[in-house]
Amino acid sequence: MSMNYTPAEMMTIAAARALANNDVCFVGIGAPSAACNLARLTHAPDIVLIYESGTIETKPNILPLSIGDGELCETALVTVSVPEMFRYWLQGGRVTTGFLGGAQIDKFANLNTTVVGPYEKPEVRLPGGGGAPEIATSCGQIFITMSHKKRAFVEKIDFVTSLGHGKGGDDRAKHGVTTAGPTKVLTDLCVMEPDAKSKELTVVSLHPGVTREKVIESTGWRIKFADKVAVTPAPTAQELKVLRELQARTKAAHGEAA
Amino acid sequence: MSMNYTPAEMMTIAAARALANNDVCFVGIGAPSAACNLARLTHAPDIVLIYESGTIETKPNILPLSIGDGELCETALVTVSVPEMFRYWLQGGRVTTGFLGGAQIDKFANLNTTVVGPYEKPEVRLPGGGGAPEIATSCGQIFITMSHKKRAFVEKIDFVTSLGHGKGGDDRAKHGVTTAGPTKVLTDLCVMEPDAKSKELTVVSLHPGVTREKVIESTGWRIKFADKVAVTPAPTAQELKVLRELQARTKAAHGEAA
Amino acid sequence: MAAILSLAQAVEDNLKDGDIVAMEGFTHLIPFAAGHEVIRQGRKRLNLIRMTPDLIYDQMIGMGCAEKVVFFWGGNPGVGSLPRFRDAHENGWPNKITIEEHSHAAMANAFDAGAAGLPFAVFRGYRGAELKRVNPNIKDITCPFTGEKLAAVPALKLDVAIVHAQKADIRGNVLFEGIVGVQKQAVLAAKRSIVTVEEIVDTLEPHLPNAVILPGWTVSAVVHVPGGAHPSYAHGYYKRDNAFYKKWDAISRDRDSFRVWIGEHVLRKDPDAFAVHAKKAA
Amino acid sequence: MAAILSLAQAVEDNLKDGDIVAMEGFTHLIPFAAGHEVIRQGRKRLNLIRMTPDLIYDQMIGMGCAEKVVFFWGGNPGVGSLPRFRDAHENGWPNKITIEEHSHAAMANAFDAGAAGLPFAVFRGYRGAELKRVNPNIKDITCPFTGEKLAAVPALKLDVAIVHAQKADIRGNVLFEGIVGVQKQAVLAAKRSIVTVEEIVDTLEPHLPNAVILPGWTVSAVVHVPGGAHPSYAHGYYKRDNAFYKKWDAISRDRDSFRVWIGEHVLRKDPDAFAVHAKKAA
Repeated sequence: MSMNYTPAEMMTIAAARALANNDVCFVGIGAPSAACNLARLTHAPDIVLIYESGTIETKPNILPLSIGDGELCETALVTVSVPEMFRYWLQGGRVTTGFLGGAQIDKFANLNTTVVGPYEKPEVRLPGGGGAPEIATSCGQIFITMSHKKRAFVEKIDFVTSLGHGKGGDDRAKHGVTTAGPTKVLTDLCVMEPDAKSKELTVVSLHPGVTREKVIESTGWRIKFADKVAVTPAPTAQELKVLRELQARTKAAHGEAA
Repeated sequence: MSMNYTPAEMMTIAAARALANNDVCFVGIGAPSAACNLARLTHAPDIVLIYESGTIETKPNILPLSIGDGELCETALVTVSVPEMFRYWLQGGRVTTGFLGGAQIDKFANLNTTVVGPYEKPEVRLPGGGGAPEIATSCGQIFITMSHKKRAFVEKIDFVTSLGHGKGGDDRAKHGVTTAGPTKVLTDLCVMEPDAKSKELTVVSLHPGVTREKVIESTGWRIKFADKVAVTPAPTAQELKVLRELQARTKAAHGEAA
Repeated sequence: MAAILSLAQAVEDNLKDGDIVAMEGFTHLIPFAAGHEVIRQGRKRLNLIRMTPDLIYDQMIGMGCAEKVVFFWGGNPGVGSLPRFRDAHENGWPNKITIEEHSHAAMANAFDAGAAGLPFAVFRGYRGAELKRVNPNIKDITCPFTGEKLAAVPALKLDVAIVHAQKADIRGNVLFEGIVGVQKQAVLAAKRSIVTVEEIVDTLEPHLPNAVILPGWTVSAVVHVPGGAHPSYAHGYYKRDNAFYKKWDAISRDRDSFRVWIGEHVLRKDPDAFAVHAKKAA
Repeated sequence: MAAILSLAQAVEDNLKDGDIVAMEGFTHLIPFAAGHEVIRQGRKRLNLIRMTPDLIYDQMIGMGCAEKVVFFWGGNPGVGSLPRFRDAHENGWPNKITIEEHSHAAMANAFDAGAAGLPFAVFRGYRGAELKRVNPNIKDITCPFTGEKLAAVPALKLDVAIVHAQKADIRGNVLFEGIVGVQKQAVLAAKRSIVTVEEIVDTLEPHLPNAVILPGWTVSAVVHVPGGAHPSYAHGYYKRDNAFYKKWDAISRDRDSFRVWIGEHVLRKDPDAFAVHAKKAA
């Protein structure tokens, strides 16, 4: 069994494992797309993947570069208009799990993908929220995948693009939101889950070879650890093989178009 | 030129003539359907006919028995869902002319297709408003076709299913309605139009052979006549031929299914 | 993923006495076979939603399945009235029913809002119309940007939707074609759903990306009932039986003749009886 | 009925300085040829609406066509940012632009409400999200039946919609296939519209009753521009030029290289230049 894998691969594989065969996923581009398709190609063959482009139950053979790639439509059961996607499918409550990421996250899993600095005079203008504000509140639960860096895991995010657990405790519900919100944050170092009561993100599993110190120094707040912290099982040979083949096919296909 | 025609044929032909080649019509079953298709088969080949079933730009070869007949879909440019029909097409303001009729009409062309008698304890329970409440206010203008009978043309209707000119004058606009409303009432005796100021229905044309007295005795209010009352041109041989062929085809097709 | 069941099983598993149920189909694809099964199983106190009650609800109302009917047009298209609906509403036979009456636009918007998971629908409707006076489920709402006053109705939230479609595949994905009405919206607005179909195929071919398709995981049960929309029709399969619609008037006008007809054509039959209508036009 | 025109004529007839315009297409069917024509005709002060500004608006903004941009995600998908959009917004080059920022759901609903002739859209959105604080076009609205508080945004009301589609027939009826985004809604929300197409055919065959079709009388002008969506793609015709999307980053990052590219590929070209992209994949 090969133990040569990158932290990014570990993150994607950990995210894939968190998905079940009967999940209906709202998928973003990048790591979430890789994780969802890896799940589909391994333990969750019936998982339903929906992209914001209106492509429902899509089974791409390569990872899309954008959420509107042709591959998504060609392999989908059906493609609906974007208003229908948001009205009947996301808002209609048909998605069990949504994926999000961002430039900044705080200890209650609120996310920022809008600006670094003040909104009117940003230091860095990011692309914007995309579908996140409503994905964050309409999906049954949210998984967040992000590279674990101190400048991303911050005490206070500059802009709340999408609601996580708000100010913690029952603050999410105070916004009239009834869905579970972020239940897992999967990084390249560890897996975090919100504390049952305070909703503060807590490390529940460290990826193989990652120390507590590494997580602490990569996090901008005083990160908490669960009473029992597990070690994430290392990627299996099969997981790595399927993921790498998927990425190789993707690279070849996107290169071809050049 | 044949002068043998029925009052109902005259009504249908008068209604067909009132339509223009660039009209977009929202069509009900019965006389309106015959009039619209007669127009399409004579002077208005490009007229666009839309039925409430979501069938857009339909060109039925026979008249439908219901607004959801297969013929309408088979000959339509496209068929949309019923919510889309009402939201994007009718409410979207894309219909120039809507057709309505009813069990009762008053002098301001308000219509009743709901109940005769009080709503809670009706003397006669009619099928109901159908699409009329919104057709009446969303189409650019409304043509009404009804058989001219004293019990239908009444001083006061029992229930306002759909708004015509309300209480007259600018009452229609007071309901927040900006469309023209009923601009023509075409019966088997005459053509009426609302007075420019009072909006009271006024006879502008009598069908050949119909006397003022006949119209007066067939109307439940003191009907007014325009300063100059025209005589409706009699049906041409061509109009009658096309209408009768259409109705013969319809009869044969609906009999066939028996 | 939808379960592929017998009609009796599908109705037994998914429809309870007192449920809010829509059995939709716009002239086209009306799920008559399912309506007959509901009668055979003797469901009571149903809150029946349909744009136009049509013969299917006339039959169910006459057999005492209904407590309430929500509708916008209660006639027999091109023929006349619905005698059993009127007898129940006006004379309480076989039981009293209440009605909630809307416009076509209102119900279309209410189905749409139900599918969209919204609590209410907004539309430019009912202006100057008297239904607003007699139906408390029609309210005003003001645009927060322009101040324009619009109409609001509650979204339709169904316990069960029952519809008929042309095809399903073995995973329960359902294809609708032709006049599609509010069938998709009804299923998406419902907690549970039954779809009867003309055919069950391995896969829905050819692949049409924008067809009207419901994924199997949005449907509770799929049932193979060829001819199951008769006397309504199935685009691409068989035509509407207009003659039966005309004949219904005489059958339904009289309580006894109605009961005799139901005895013969519903109570002593099963869903296979519909196959003859599919075959007739094939 | 739509007029079948040259692209230059269609843009000249339908797009004025200062117009509110949406040039839509969701990754797929982005009307690049039309965007280049707008640049050649030197339109100014446009209020540019697009879900994702993409390269098409980056090019137009860089050439000074824009006064305002309404969007929900302003990046180059899978690549990075839109340098000209950022330079205009942050540094006022070549002119200052203002932005109005929404979520994807908000814009989808706003297009839908525009097509439906409503003044505003209602959705369950922006809960706990900070855009509400900085965008005055996001308000609360309360359900009159349940008391639930929802979000409202103004409907999009466009002067002009410009989209690309696969096919039109000689009467100007337009067929969209694949990822259809909000193209139909944009045209229906606009006073005037231009549709560039890969092909003009006699009739849209085969007859698919529920296809995504806009009747010719809802469209102002249809223009035959094969390849007109390049570097975006046309389902059934040619693929997305992902390599060009990646290359754009370097072209656009620098004001001079951007202007050189526009001079060579836009100002000194005409719509026929797009045909090569259609041919390449045929």
